[in-house]
Amino acid sequence: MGKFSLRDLETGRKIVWCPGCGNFPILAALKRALIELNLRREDVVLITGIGCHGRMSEYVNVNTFHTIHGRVLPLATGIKLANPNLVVIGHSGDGDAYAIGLGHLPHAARRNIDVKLIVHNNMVFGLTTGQVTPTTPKGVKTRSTPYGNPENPLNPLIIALASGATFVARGFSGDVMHLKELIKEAIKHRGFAMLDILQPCVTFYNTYQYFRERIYKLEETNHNPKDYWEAMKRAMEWGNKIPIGIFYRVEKPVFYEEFKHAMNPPPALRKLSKVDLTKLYTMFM
Amino acid sequence: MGKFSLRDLETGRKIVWCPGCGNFPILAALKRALIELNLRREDVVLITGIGCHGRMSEYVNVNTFHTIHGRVLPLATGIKLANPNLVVIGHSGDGDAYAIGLGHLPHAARRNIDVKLIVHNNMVFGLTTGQVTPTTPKGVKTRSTPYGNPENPLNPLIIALASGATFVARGFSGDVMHLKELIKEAIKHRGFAMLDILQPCVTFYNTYQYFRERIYKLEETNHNPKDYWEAMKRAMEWGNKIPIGIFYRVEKPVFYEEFKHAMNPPPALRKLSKVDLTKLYTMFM
Amino acid sequence: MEITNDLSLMIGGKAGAGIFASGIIFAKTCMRGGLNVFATNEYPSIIRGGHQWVLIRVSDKPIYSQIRRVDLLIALDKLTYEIHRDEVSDSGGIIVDSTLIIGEDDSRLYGIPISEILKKYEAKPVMANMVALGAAIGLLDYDIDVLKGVIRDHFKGREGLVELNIKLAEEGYEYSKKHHSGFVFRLKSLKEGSQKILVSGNDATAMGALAAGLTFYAAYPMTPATPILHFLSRIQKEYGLIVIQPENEIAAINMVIGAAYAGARAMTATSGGGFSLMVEALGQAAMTEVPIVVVVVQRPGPSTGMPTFTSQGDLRFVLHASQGEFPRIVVAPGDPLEAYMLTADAMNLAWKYQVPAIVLTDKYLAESLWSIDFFPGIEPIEENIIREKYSSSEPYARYKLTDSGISPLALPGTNGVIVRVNSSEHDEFGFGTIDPGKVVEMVNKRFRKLSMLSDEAERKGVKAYGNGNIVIVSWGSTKGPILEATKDFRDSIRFVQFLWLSPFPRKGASKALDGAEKILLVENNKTGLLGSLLNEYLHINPDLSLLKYDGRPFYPEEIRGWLKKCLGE
Amino acid sequence: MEITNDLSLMIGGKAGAGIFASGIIFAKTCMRGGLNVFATNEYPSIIRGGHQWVLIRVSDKPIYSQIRRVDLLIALDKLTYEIHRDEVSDSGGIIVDSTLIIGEDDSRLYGIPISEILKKYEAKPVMANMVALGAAIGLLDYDIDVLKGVIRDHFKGREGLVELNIKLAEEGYEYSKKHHSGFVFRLKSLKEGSQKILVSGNDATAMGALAAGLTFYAAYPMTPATPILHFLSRIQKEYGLIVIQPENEIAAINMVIGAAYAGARAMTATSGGGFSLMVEALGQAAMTEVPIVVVVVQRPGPSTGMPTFTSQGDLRFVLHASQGEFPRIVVAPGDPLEAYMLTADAMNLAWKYQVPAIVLTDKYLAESLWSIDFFPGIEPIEENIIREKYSSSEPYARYKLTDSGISPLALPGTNGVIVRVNSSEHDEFGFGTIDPGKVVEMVNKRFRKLSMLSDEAERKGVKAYGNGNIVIVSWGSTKGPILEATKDFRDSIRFVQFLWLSPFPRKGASKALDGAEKILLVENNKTGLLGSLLNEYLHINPDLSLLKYDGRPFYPEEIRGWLKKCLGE
Ligand SMILES: Cc1ncc(C[n+]2csc(CCOP(=O)(O)OP(=O)(O)O)c2C)c(N)n1
Ligand SMILES: Cc1ncc(C[n+]2csc(CCOP(=O)(O)OP(=O)(O)O)c2C)c(N)n1
Ligand code: SF4
Ligand code: SF4
Ligand SMILES: [Mg+2]
Ligand SMILES: [Mg+2]
Repeated sequence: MGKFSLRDLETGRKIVWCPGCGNFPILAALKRALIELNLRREDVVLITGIGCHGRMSEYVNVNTFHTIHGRVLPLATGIKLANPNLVVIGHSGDGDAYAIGLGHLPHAARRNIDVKLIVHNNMVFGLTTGQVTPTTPKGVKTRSTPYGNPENPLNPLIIALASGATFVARGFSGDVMHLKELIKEAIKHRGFAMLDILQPCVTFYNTYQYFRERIYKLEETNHNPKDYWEAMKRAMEWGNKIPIGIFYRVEKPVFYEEFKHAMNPPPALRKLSKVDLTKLYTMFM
Repeated sequence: MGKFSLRDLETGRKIVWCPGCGNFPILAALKRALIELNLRREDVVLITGIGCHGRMSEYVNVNTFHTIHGRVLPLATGIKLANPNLVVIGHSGDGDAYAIGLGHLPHAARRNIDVKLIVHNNMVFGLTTGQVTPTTPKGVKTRSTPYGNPENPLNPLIIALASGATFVARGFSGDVMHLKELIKEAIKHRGFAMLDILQPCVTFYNTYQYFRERIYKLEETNHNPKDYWEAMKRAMEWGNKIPIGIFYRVEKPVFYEEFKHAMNPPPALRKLSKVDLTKLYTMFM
Repeated sequence: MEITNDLSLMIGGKAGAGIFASGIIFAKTCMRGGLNVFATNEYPSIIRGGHQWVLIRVSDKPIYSQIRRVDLLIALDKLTYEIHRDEVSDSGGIIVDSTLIIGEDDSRLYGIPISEILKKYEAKPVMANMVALGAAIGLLDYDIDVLKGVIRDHFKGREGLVELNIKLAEEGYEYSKKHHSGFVFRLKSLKEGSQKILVSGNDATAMGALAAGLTFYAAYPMTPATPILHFLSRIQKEYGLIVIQPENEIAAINMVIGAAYAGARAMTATSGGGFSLMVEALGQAAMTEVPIVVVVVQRPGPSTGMPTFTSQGDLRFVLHASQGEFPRIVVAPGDPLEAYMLTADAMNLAWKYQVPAIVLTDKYLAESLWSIDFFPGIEPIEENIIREKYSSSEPYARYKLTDSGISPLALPGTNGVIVRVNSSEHDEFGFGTIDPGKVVEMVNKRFRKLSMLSDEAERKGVKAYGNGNIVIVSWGSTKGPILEATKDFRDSIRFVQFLWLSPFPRKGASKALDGAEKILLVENNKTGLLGSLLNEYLHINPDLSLLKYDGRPFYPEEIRGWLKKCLGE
Repeated sequence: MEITNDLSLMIGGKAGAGIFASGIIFAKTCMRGGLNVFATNEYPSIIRGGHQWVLIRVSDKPIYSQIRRVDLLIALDKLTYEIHRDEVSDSGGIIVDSTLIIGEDDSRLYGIPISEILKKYEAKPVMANMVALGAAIGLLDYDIDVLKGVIRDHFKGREGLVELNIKLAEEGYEYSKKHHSGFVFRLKSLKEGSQKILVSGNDATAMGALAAGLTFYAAYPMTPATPILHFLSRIQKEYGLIVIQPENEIAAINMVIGAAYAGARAMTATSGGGFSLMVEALGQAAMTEVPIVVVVVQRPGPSTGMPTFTSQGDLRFVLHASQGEFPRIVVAPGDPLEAYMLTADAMNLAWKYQVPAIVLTDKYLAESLWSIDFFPGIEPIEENIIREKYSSSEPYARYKLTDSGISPLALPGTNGVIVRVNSSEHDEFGFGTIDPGKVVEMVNKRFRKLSMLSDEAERKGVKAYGNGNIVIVSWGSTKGPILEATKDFRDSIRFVQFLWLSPFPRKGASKALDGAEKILLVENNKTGLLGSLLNEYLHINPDLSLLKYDGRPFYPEEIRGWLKKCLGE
C-alpha cells in the first residue's frame, strides 16, 4: 500500500448521513488532507466516538477504532504512547467530546499528547435524534428541552485554551477547502491539536444559514496565533461575527518525549522476549 | 437547634489529619464562617469527596454527605435542585475535583447552580499517600512520578473562568481569617462559587513556606473582580507573586430559577399524594 | 371468504418517511374502533434513509405480540417491497405507489397513485404515508372518519397540516374504494369496546414512576431509554417535575442520589453502556441507603453493540453490579401494565426499604405499543420517613439499628435533626468506622432488609399461566410472544414468568414449577441467564433452551415450532 | 523451656512511626537467616497517628499465614500495649519504651530506655523502631549482624541514616542482652536455607505481568492496588515501561485498550470503585477483541467501604460486569507464587484468545509478605499476531471467522493491512452490521473461544490439598489460613482451591470434590459467592459456611475452631 489516492481511501460503504448533513464536507476535507499530506495509509489511525460523527470510521480506509461514547482522547493517548510512529486522529462530537467526554479534554491538552481532536460540533445530539448538548445555545428547543435549553453553553475553544492546548482552531462545514487546510495544519502540528468544526445538522439543528452570515476568517485579519490573549479574545467572539481559522498555535515539548526510556523501540513495536527479573530481587532480599 | 455556636458545630470526633496539616485552618475557617453567617444548622449540607479533605464531614455537625470520589458536584446539584432552601457546600480535593471529577466542573459552572465548591488543593493525592495530581507542578517527584511529574499542571481558576463560573476565588491555609471571609463571600454569592484553597500537605508536599513567600491579596491591589479579563490575567499569575482573594464575581440567573414550575414547593418538600394520570391519556388515545 | 378483525399490517420505508407516526395513527384508528392492537418496530441507528418498519397486529380477541404473517404491507419505497414481499401471505395485499413499482407481476399489489395525489396537493413526499393509510382503510373497508379523527388529534395545533393530511387520506381512501375491492381482510368497529390507551413499555415505566410520586428525573440520552426523557420533559410543567439532562450518566445518577437524599422521589433511565457508568454510584446508593430507581432498557451488547435492537443480555450484570454485597430490587416487567405496576412498586419499595431498585426492560418492550385499559390507580406510599419535625429526645441516628434493618429516614432541613450519610462504612450516626463489631452490625442491618424484601418477591415475583406440566420459563418481554404462541395450549403448556429477579423468589418459583415434567427455557440472549439463576437457586437445569441473540424479539411461530420439536411432534 | 524458630511477632504503633518498614526489616532479617517468614498488616485509612500493626510469623517449617498468638509484641506506643496485650501469650514478651509504660504489673514487659537512647543520639522519634528492633533481636538471641546488613541495604544511598540506625539498633540489642535474659522464644539462623525474596501479592502480580511482556501500565491510585503503581513507576526506566497515572480509571482502562490495540502488552489495576468505572470499557475490550489485563484488588464494599481492609465481595461483580455476554478470563491467586503465575498466564492468554482478563486479588494477599523462592522463569508467549508484514493476498479481516473463534491479530502500522476495530457489532472486517445472520456469526465466533479457554480453566483452575472426605472449598487469599489451619489434618480434610473462576472449571471441580462427604465453604464475604457458583455450576450447596465480613482476614484458629464444631467434636 503506502501512499494513497482518493480511491484507496474509499471503503465502499454506503454513506447514511442525512442528505445535506454537515458531516459530508468534513469527510471530504479529511480525505483530501490525508492525501495531500502524503502519509502512509497504514500509519494513520482514525478514532471515532459514538454519534453521527462516529461513522467517519466506516468511510475512510485507514486503521480505525470506533470506540465507546466519550473516550476518544484516552484511547488516542494510549495508542500514541504505545507507538508514536502512528498518526492519531480522533473524531468526536459535541456530545462525545464536551458532554460525556469533557473530563478528558483538559488533561489531553495539558499533556500536549500529539493527537488531533476533530470535533463535529453540530450543537445537538444527532444520532439519538436531537437532544440538547453543552454547546446548544440557551433557549433552543430540543427533544429533551421542549421549553428551551435552560443552560448556558460552553465555549470549547476557551476550555482548550484554558487547559494549555498548543493548537486551537475552528472550521466550518460550509467551507470545505478551508477545512481541509485546517485539518492539514492540525495534523502537521507537533502536539495536541483541537479543531472544533461548526457542523450543521440539517435534521435537528440546521445552522448553515446562521453561520454563513456570520463567519469570517482569522487569517484575513491581523490575528497573531502566537498570542494567547488575542486567541482568548477571538475565541470569545460569538455574535454577529464568528471567527474561523487557527486561533492559537505554539510549539511545546510533546508528551511521549517524557518517556524516552521506553521508546527504543516503543512498546508496541518491541519484540517480546524473556524478561530478566533477577535484577529486581535485591530490592526484595 | 436553629442558629448555632462553635460548640454546636463540634461532632466530638477525633481529628486524624497529620499535625500541621493545611486542612485544620480550612476547618476552622468554615466553622467560623457558618457561625458568622447565622444560618440554621439544619439548612446546611456539607458534601465531601474522598481524600484527606473528605474528613471535613466528620468534624462539622451539620448535614453531611460523604460521597464517592469525584462526584461532589452532581450530588450537590441534585440536592440543591430538589430543595433550594438548603445551603449546599461541597468540599473536594485537587484529585477529587480536578482529576477524576473534572468532567463535572465546567458544567456546574455554566449552569450557575447555586452550590459552593471549596477545593482543598494540596497538589497531591494525600489519602492515597502521595501521588501526582493535575495541579502538581511539572518535575515534582511523587510516589507515582519518582522521576518527576511529566505533565504540565492545570490552572483550575482559568478552567472555572473559562466555564462561566460567576464567583472564582483562591485562599491559602496559611491565612485563616482571610479564608473565613472568602468562604463567607462564597456562601453569600448567589450562584456557583469556586474557592480553590492552597492547602499545604505537610506530609507529602509541604508548600507553606513556598506560598508564604509569594502570596499577596487581590483586595490590596486595584483589582476589579467584575472584569473578566483582569480576572483571567490575575489567575495566570503564578511565579514570584501569587494572588489570593476574589478574582471574579458577577451576578447571573441561577439554575433552579429555570425550574419555577417545579418549585412550589420544591420536589423534596412536596407532599406525596395520588397523582392524576388521566390528563395524560388523551396523548395516548 | 372474508377475515374480519384479525389483521397483521406492516408499514415499511425509509427512516424519516414517517413510518412510526403512520404506525401510531393506524394503531389508534383501530383502537378507537374498539379493537385490540399491538405494534412493534425495527429500525437501524440511522437518522434518515435507513430501512425501517412497523408491524401492527389488530384483532377483536386479546393479542400478545406480532406474528410473522403479514396480511397487508404498506410499502412506502421499493426496498420495502423487495425485502418484505415474501412475508405477505398469498391472500394478503401490498399497497404501493403505482408509479414506483411497475411491471411486477404480483397479484397482491394494490397500486395507489400516491405521487400524483401528492403533486395535486403540492404535498411533501413525507406525506405519502397519509395517502397510503387512507388507502389501507379503504381496502380494509374500515371507517375513514375514525382515521380522520386520529389525524386531527395527531396534528392538533397545526391546523394547516390537519386539513392537508385529512385530504390526502381521503384521496387514498377513495381511490382504493373505487379501484380495489374484494380484499379478504376486513376491519369493523366494535361498539362495546372500552376506552383504551396505546402505550409503549417506556410510556408505562414513566407513568408508573409518576404514579409513585416521581418529581425528579435526570438522564443522559441513550437508545432505547431516551423516549422516557422526551416524555417526561414534555410533561414537566403539568406535573411540576424537574427534568434534567446532565453531562453524562455518572452525573445523572449522582444527581438522582442527591435529590433523593434531599427528599425527592427520583429516577434515571439508561441502557447497558450508561448503566456501566452508574455502577459505582449504585453502590453508593446502597451504602448510604438513599432510595433510587434506575431503569435499564436493554439492547444487544457487548459494548455499543446494536443500539436500536433488543436483548435480554444484562440480567446478571444488573444483579451483581458494583463492588461489595448489598440487597437490591430488580424487577422485569413483560408488558406495559407490568411496567407501570412494577416501576411504581420499585419506587415505593425503594423508599420503604431504602435500597436501590432497578427496573429491567428491553427495546422490544420499551418501544412496542399495546392498546390497554387505563392504568389502575396507584399511590405513592411513604413509610419510615421523618419530614418537618423530629420528636424524639435521642439524637437522630440515620442508620439506627432496627429489627427490620430499616432505619427512620429524616430529610435534611428537618428541625432538630442532622442527617449524616456516608459512602464509607459507618456507625449508626453515619460517622466512619472500621470497628469490626460495628462493621458486622451494619452489614447485617442492611442484609436484614432481605427478609421482608424476599417476602415481597415471593408474593409478586412469579406468575404462572396455564396448568400443563410442560413448563416454559422466561422473564421480561418474551412474555408476549410466549403467550401468543401458547394461547391455544393452556392445558398442556404452562408458562412461568419471573417478574422479580432480586431478591430471587425461590419459593414462589418452586411452587410455580411444581409438577413440571419438562422445563423449557426461552430467553433473548446467548447463554440463558435466567437459566443460570434456576441452576443457582433451584438446582434446576432447563431441559431445553430456545435462545435468540440476533437483536430481534421472538416471533410466536418460532416458539411454536420449537415447542413442537421439543415435544417430539 | 526454649522455643526456637517458631515465633509470632507483632510491631504496633502510630501511623507514620515506621511500623511497616520495621516489619519488613525484621522479616528480611529472619529470611536472610534461612527462616520462613509471613507478615501481614492492619491500618486505618489515616496518614499519621492512626493505630496500625504488622504481624510477623517466623519458622523453620513452612508457614501459610499469621496466627492469633503473639509471642513478642513491640509496642511503640501505649495504645498498642493496651489494645494488644491480651493477645500476647503468658510466656511471651512485650518490648516497650521503659519511660512510656510505667507501673504496669505485667511480667511480660521488657522495658528498653528507647527515648533516652534516641536523645543520646539526637535521633528523631520515628527511629524508636530501630532501637526496638535491636532489642528484639537481643531478646530472641538472634544475630545482630544480619539485622545490620538489612538496615544497611534498607537505607542504601543515605549513608548518614545507615550509621545512625545501626547504632540505634545496636544500643537496643545491647541493652536487652544486658538486662533481659531467659526469654523463651529464640531465633537461630539456618545455614542451608536457599536464597529467598520477601514479596507481597502486589509485587508478585506486577512481576508476573513483567515476565509476560508488560510494557504499558496506566492506573489511577486506589488502595490497596496503589503499590503496583508505585513499584512499576520506580522500575520504569530499567524495564523501558510506560507508566502513567491518568485523570481517572475510565481514562486508565481506555489508555490500556489503546496501547494494546497499537500492540503493547498493557495492564491496569484498581479496586472495586475504580473497577466500577472501568466496566463500560471492559465490554469494549471484549467487543473489539483487544487483549487487556485488569487487576482488581478487593477491599470491603459496598461503595467506599473500608479502603484499607480486606474482602472477597467482588467475585460475582467481576464475573458479570458490563452489558451483554462475552467470554472473559477471571483468575484468583491465593499466594504470591500463584499471583505471579496467574498474572503472567492472564497476560499471555488474554493475547492468545483476545479477551479481557481479570486478576482478582484482595488487600490481604496484595499487602501481606511472604518469603519465597525466586519466581520460575516465564516467557511472553505470542500467537496469532501479525507484526511487520502481512503476506496473504486476501484483504486483512480483523474478525475473520475461524474454527477456534480466534482471528489473526495484526497491529496498525503493519505493511499491507488496515486494522479496523469496532465497539458496535461488526462484520469480519470490522464494519458495523445489524444483519441478523452476521450478528449471530459474530456472537458465536466470540463464544467459540470458550471451548479452548475452558480447557485452560479445567487444566489449571482447581487445586486440591490432602485426601480427606471432609472438603473445605475456597478461593483466593483464604488459602493461607486454610492451609495453616488444616496442615496437620491432611488425611481427614481436603482443601479444594479455585484458581480460575471464569470460565468455571466445572469438570475439574467435580473431580476435586469427588467423594466428598461434607462440603464446607470458607469465604471472606457475607453471602458466599463461590458458594453461589457451586450451586450454579454443580448443584452443590455447601453443607456449612464460614463467612467473615468484618474486613479482616481469617485466622487459622477461627477455621480450626469452626471445623471442630462442624465435625461435631
Ligand atoms: C455511555 C453512553 N451513553 C449514551 C450513549 C447514547 N448516545 C449515542 S450517540 C449520543 C450523542 C452523540 O452526540 P454527539 O457526540 O454530539 O454526536 P452527533 O450524533 O451529534 O454527531 C449518545 C448520547 C452511548 N452510546 N453511550
Ligand atoms: C473511584 C475511585 N478511585 C480511586 C479512589 C482512591 N482514592 C481515594 S482518595 C484519592 C485521592 C484523593 O486526592 P485529593 O482529592 O487530592 O484529596 P486529598 O487526600 O489530597 O485531600 C484516591 C485516588 C477512590 N476512592 N475511588
Ligand atoms: S442527524 Fe444531523 S448530524 Fe446526524 S446525519 Fe442527520 S444531519 Fe447529520
Ligand atoms: S497527608 Fe497531607 S493532606 Fe492528608 S492529613 Fe496529612 S498533611 Fe493533611
Ligand atoms: Mg453533536
Ligand atoms: Mg489533594
